[in-house]
This record gives sequence, structure tokens and C-alpha cells, in this order.
Amino acid sequence: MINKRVSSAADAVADVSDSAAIMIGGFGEAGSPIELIHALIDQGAKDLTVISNNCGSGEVGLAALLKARRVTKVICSFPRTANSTVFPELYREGFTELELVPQGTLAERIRAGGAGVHAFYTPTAVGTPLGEGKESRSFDGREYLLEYGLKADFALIKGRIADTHGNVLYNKTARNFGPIMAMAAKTTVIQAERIVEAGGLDPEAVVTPGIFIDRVVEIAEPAHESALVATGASYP
Amino acid sequence: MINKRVSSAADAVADVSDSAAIMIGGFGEAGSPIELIHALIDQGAKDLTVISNNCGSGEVGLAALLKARRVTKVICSFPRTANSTVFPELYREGFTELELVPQGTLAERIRAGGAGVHAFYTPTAVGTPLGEGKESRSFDGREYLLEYGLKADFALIKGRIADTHGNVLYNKTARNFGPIMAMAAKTTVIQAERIVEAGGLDPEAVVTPGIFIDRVVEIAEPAHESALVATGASYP
Amino acid sequence: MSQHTATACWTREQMAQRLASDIADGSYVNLGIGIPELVARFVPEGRTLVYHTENGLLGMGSSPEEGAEDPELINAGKRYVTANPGAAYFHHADSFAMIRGGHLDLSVLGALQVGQTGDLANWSTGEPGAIPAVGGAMDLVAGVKEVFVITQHTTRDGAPKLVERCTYPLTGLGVVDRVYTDLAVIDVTPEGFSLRELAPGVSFETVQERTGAPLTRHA
Amino acid sequence: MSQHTATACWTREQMAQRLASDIADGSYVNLGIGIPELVARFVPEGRTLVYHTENGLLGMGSSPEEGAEDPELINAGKRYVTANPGAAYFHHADSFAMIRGGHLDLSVLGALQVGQTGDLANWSTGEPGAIPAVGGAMDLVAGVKEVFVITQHTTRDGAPKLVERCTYPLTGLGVVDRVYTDLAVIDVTPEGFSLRELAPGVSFETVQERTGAPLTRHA
Repeated sequence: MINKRVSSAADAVADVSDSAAIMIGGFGEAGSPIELIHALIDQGAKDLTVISNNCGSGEVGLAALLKARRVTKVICSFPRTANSTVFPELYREGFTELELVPQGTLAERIRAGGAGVHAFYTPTAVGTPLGEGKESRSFDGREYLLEYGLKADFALIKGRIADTHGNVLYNKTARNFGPIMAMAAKTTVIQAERIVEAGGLDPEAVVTPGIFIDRVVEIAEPAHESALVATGASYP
Repeated sequence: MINKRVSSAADAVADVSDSAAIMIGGFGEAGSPIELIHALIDQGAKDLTVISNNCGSGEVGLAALLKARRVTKVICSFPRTANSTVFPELYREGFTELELVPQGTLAERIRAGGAGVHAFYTPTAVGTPLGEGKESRSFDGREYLLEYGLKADFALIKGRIADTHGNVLYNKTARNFGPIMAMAAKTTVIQAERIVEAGGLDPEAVVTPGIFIDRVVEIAEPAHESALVATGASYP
Repeated sequence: MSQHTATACWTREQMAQRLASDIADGSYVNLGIGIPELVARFVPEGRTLVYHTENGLLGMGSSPEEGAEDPELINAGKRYVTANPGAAYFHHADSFAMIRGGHLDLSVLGALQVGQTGDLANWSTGEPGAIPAVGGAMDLVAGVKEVFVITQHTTRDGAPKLVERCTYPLTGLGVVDRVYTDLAVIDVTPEGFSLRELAPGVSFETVQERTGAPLTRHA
Repeated sequence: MSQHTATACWTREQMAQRLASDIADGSYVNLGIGIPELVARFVPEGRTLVYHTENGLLGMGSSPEEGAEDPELINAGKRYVTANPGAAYFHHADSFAMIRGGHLDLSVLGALQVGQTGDLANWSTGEPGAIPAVGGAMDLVAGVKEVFVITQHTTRDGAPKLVERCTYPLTGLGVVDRVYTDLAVIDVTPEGFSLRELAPGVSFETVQERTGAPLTRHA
């Protein structure tokens, strides 16, 4: 009997330890697992490294985790967003370090980490400041950078429907980093609007196979970041 | 108006030139695009390099293409199959060269070719005869081989349903190499049992997005290799 | 802009229209944030383009009607969009496989500077204290088959944006194929900037004057 | 086999059953072609394993009923299978990402030889003129968390298959964790082969005699 369902977001993140590396899905607000992030704020782990495309907006979700001073490093491609004030302050203050990675290189590094590919050669960022200091090599007359796979201790991801085996379907462009982060973390947690029994999803349509998922928690009506930010909400 | 439908398998492969590199989908008979292969036999291109997991069975499909002496090199992981006699003869005769690649490395090389990743480091085959002569490197105390992306001039793939934009759904384990070969070829041809208009497929369930597909041809009732082999059929 | 008012020049919309007319039917296109987004409005009748947005959608459509916005259906600029018939969703590694693997026909981007060898600077002014953010720009210019830049010919202060060598941090080396400005359409060739077309009433000399590198006439 | 008839030893089915009893509930398992496939028949009641077949299916079920075979639903041995509730299909790069990325808990494989440092030879006898074929074996042993070998203790000619150093071409270096044979269960440890369990009526000395490398008793 395989059942990866856990009863609450709090249970799902209970064992995150200080200094953990955490991948957090989402592109802007689409796919951001707000309830899992809030549970992580409540849980209290600190000195975290967060791998996520952005750094959140307003003072909820990822921005709230940053504002709570739990994150000492972010690996991301675009830390600036509309209504993003928390990260800039922590960055200028020197509290939170930034590793800026081109978005496609970030995605490919995460996939590589999950796929057991230790490193790979990419043409992206050659000749730019983000390529400086990196090992490079020429193949067939073109220059490539050597980039390394990224792994994490936890991945927090938002899906639409999951089954008890951990198979996941996503919603539209909220899919983004979810499927690859699910592959790259030791423990992957999915919040889904609905959890169904094994057999409830079409095996042809499954986007993330259950092997990559460790815990699923049902959050029937997840909050939307922009709606929260519009009300001036802050967490906790 | 985007319409990638072509009217016949013959039209779909009409411009394959001698010495082309051709990726052919399928794992055993599952996903083998028999009708496209037969059209390629009729078309006559020779000195082909074929990239495919196996080398066919009996004297139909891929085995028939080999038997017609059109293929001077195969890149594959498992050229032996039940009822596979054509390749062994050509190999022993020295007509067809073999580049044997571990199956996962083959898959990853094809994906890399399609994803613009020039090369990557993998732990597979370290210390084995298939790793001999390959560049290797140690990271964090473990040894890896440098493997290169694979590309092709054409990919011939079998799908279940496609739309006129080239979006593809597959059938069960016939999916196998289709989605990655579609990414790695200059011209990718899909044979599907049914072609629908754009809008006829659920965008959440599409496996191969249309950008990777150049031509779709409807083969409503594709032959199954094992059924043909059982009747002792040979092509042409 | 004050420097330009003396000259009849293309508006942003006209620049976008001029660029749109050069895109072949059936092309797979990624439009950057800002002026590039305008291009979609001016695609000539009879041509269908398929829009890619790097956050995981091919077949992106226009903005939704009011009330139909879905916070989980957005573009790379985080704006609400729709999906056209024939669309497909995919994850980020697949999305950038399309980009890096050379499957997209065209990337349209804004610019801070374009160098005469096709170097592009469009992600950072390098100001100390600024929060660096790069997004997918470096991947797009490294991978997409053709890169068009759409930009005002000069900065607000009248400084040329087409220069011998970029002074801002680079996005990519030798990646730009063509530049559409308010004054002209200019190809980046092995011989440097080559004028392809002038905006109505604009002279070659005016364009040369406002360009920070030698300009040749199109062969 | 004649050499073994003198000794009470495990049948193939008993070897498979012995191995199956060591697999934890909920494990993700890839079973190789041949004897390894037998393991699925002997999973103790109350445990659910999820079977991976590298040609793109997780949640593989047993053979279909006659008449229900689908030539597009097969396993890595190209035999007809079924899909259990909770199954998922995926392409080959994703399938081997599961393997290489260490997501599978266990790979069960046959062997020609196992070396005392865990080297495995199971894909080629290296005979001249033979058609080499490797399939996914090298990927499995390089990536999967735990590798169990299930094999007769000796060849048909009585030659040991557990040896100091493999003479056949290798599948992987130092990859085997445990060996299940008709005579014993043997761990591969930093100190070499270590006996874990004897088949009923088989002595340590018998196993040592038929093993081509020193055997220690389990600590």
C-alpha cells in the first residue's frame, strides 16, 4: 500500500533542517506553493539556500520567508519583480547572498541534478559577466561554459491534482519548474488542490511520475500571491 | 495557417538524401514507424546512418531497411533481438558498422542534441569497454565520461494522435524515444493513427509540442512488426 | 526624445509593424518584454505566428478579457495571457531546450546597446547597488536562430545605442542579426552595421550621425 | 547443474523468493530480463513494489490475459505487460533520468561474473564475432541506489561466477551490493565477499569451494 499523503503542510515540512537547500517552484506567482512556504516559516528552519526563479513579491510566500530572515542565499534568474522590495533590502544589507543564473541554465542545472548528469556544456552566457570565472571550452569552433547539476534537500512544489502514489498534473504555466525540481531534491513535497487514489489519473497524461514525489498534501483552495499582495497582506 | 499534414508516407520522406543520419523511434516493435521506414526503402536513399535502440526483427520495417543495404552505420544499444538475423549478417560481413551505446547514454545524447547541450558528464560505462578511449574526468571523487549530443537530419516517429500544428500524443510504451528524437532532428516526421485540427488536443496532455515536428502523416491502421514477422512477411 | 522631434521617425508601433512584416508565416517566435510585445499586434493578415513564452507555453494568445484572467496562465512578463488552439504547456527544461536547441525561429528583444559585431547588452546597466536580474535573455540570444532587436536609436539623452563596442555588461557575443529603431532598419553584418531601410524622411547622414559606429549602405 | 544435484540448494524460484523478502515495502524496482523477472512473483503479502521498466513505464503490472496483449505495452524484455493503477508513461530520457539520477531503490540483474570488489560482467562474453548488445545494464548499475545480482553460483561447467576479478567485459566497476545464488546470499563488502545466509543443507565450505575468491562469514 503506497500512500504519500500527509495531513498538513506543517507535517510536510516538519523535518526541514537549518542550512538546508530548498528548491521552490513557481515563475512569479504561477506555481508558487504559498501554503508550503508559510508552513516552512512557521517551522522555523533558518540559514536556508533557496533555489527559485524569482524572489517573491509583497510580504507573503517566498518574500515572507526572506523577510523572516531565514534565507542566507538565493540561486535565481530574476530576483526583481513588481512589488518585490524584500529581497533588494536583504541583498543590499548583505544578509542574503545572490547567485544569479540565466534562466535556461538554471532549469538545465536542476534537470541535470535530477538526472544524474554531473555537469554539461552550454553556450549560454559565454562572453558575459555571468560566464566570468567559469570553466569554458571550445567544441567545433564554438565556446561553451561548463555548468554543474544542482540538487537540493527539499523541493516545495504546487500541483493541480496528485494521486496517492505521487503522480502529478499541473495547471497551465504553473507547471514551470515543478517537474524538474521534483527530480532534483532528496525530499519532494507537492501541494495539490485535490488528491485522488492511484488509478485516478490517466497514465498517459501524468507529468511528474510518483517516483520523484515523497509527500503530497491537499490544499484545496490555495491562495494567489497577487490577490494577497493586493490586500497588503503579510505573513505571518 | 499552420498545417504540417502531408498526404502520404512517400511525400513525408521524399527529400531524404544519401548519407543522411536518421533517427528511428521505437523500442522493439513498440513505436516503430514501419510505414515511414517502408516509404524510405521505396525512396531509395543509401549510405544512411541509423540511430535507433534496436535493429529490427524479421525482414520488415527497420530490418528490411538494413536488408536493402541502405544503412552503413547504426548507433544503437541493443542490436540483437528475437528474430533478428539481418543485422548480424551485415555486421559480420562488414557492410554495416556498429556504434554501441548504453541505452541511457543514447537517450541522454539524443536529448542533449535536441536541447543545445553540446556534451555532458555521465557515470554510465566508466571502467567498461564502452568507456574505453573516451575522455573521462573525476568530480568529487567519482569518475564520469564525457558524452556528446547526437543530432540527425531526419527523425521518423510513430505517434497515436497528432494535430495539424504537430503536437503529438503517443501510445503507452510506444512513446519511448519519440519525444527526444523529435527534438534532435532537422526534419521530424510523425506517423499518427489520427490527425486532428489544432485545438483538438488538450494542451496540458501534449507530449511533444508542435515546434519539434515538421510533418505529420496519417497512417490509420499501422502494421505491427510482430504480426508481420509471424506471417513471414518481408518488404518490399 | 527631444532630439528626434525634428525628424520624421517611426513610432514604437511603426517600428513593431516594420519588424512584424519581416517575420515569415508559421514562424515560432519569442517576444521579449516591452516594445517587443507590440510586434504581435502588427502581424500581416494571412500569416500565423506561434508565440513561445519561456515560462512554459507554446501557442500563447492575446490578453484575456476582463474577468477571465487566470493567475496561472501568464507570460514571461508575468502578465495574463491566453492559449490559442494548438497550444501546449511544458516545463522549464523543455522550454529552454526549445530555446537553446535552436528550435525557435526568432527572438525579439529590447536593448541598452548593440555592438557593431552583434554584441548585445540588455540586462544590466552595471550600476553599483542595482539588483542584477537576467531572466532568459542570455539563453534566448545564445540559442534562437535569429535575433532581432527593437529599440529607440538613441538613449533619452541622445547617446547612440548602436556602438562600436558595448560598455554595458553583455547579454551575448555576436548574437544580434538586425536592429529596428525609430530611424532605420539596420543589419549586423561581418562588415558591421549596414543600413537596410530608412524611416520616411530620415537621411542616411542623420542615422550615421546618431550611430556610434560606421554605417554602410546595404549592398 | 549436475555438480549441484549432490547438494540441497535453492531453486530459481526459491532464489527469487529469498531476494524478494529483502525488498522493503514501497520500493521502486527494476527487474532485469530472465531470473530477475521471477522476483515479482514472490513479493511478501502486504508489501507493494512499484516496477519500473526502462522503456518508459512505472507501475508495470503482470502479463496480460490471453487476447488482451498490446504490442505497444511491453517491458524491456519486449514481453507483453500491463499497467497497474497509479502507473505513468514517460519517454526514454526521463526513464533513464530515474535510473541515472538515483531515484530507483533497487536493480535486480543476472550475471556472468561478479568480482569481489563488486564489479559486474553481464552483457558480453567478449567472444569474437558475437554481436555486442548492452541495453540499459550499464546505466542501471551506475545509477540505481542498490544493485542485487541473482544467478546460479557457478556456470554450467562448474566454474565460479563469483571471482576475484572478472575476466569478461565489465558492465560496471564496484556496483554490486549483494548476490543471491542457489547456494547462498552473499554481500559484497569492502573486505570482499561476505556470507549472509546459506541455502538449507549447504555448508560454508561448499560455498567457499565454489567461489573464486575468499569468502568471509557475516560479521
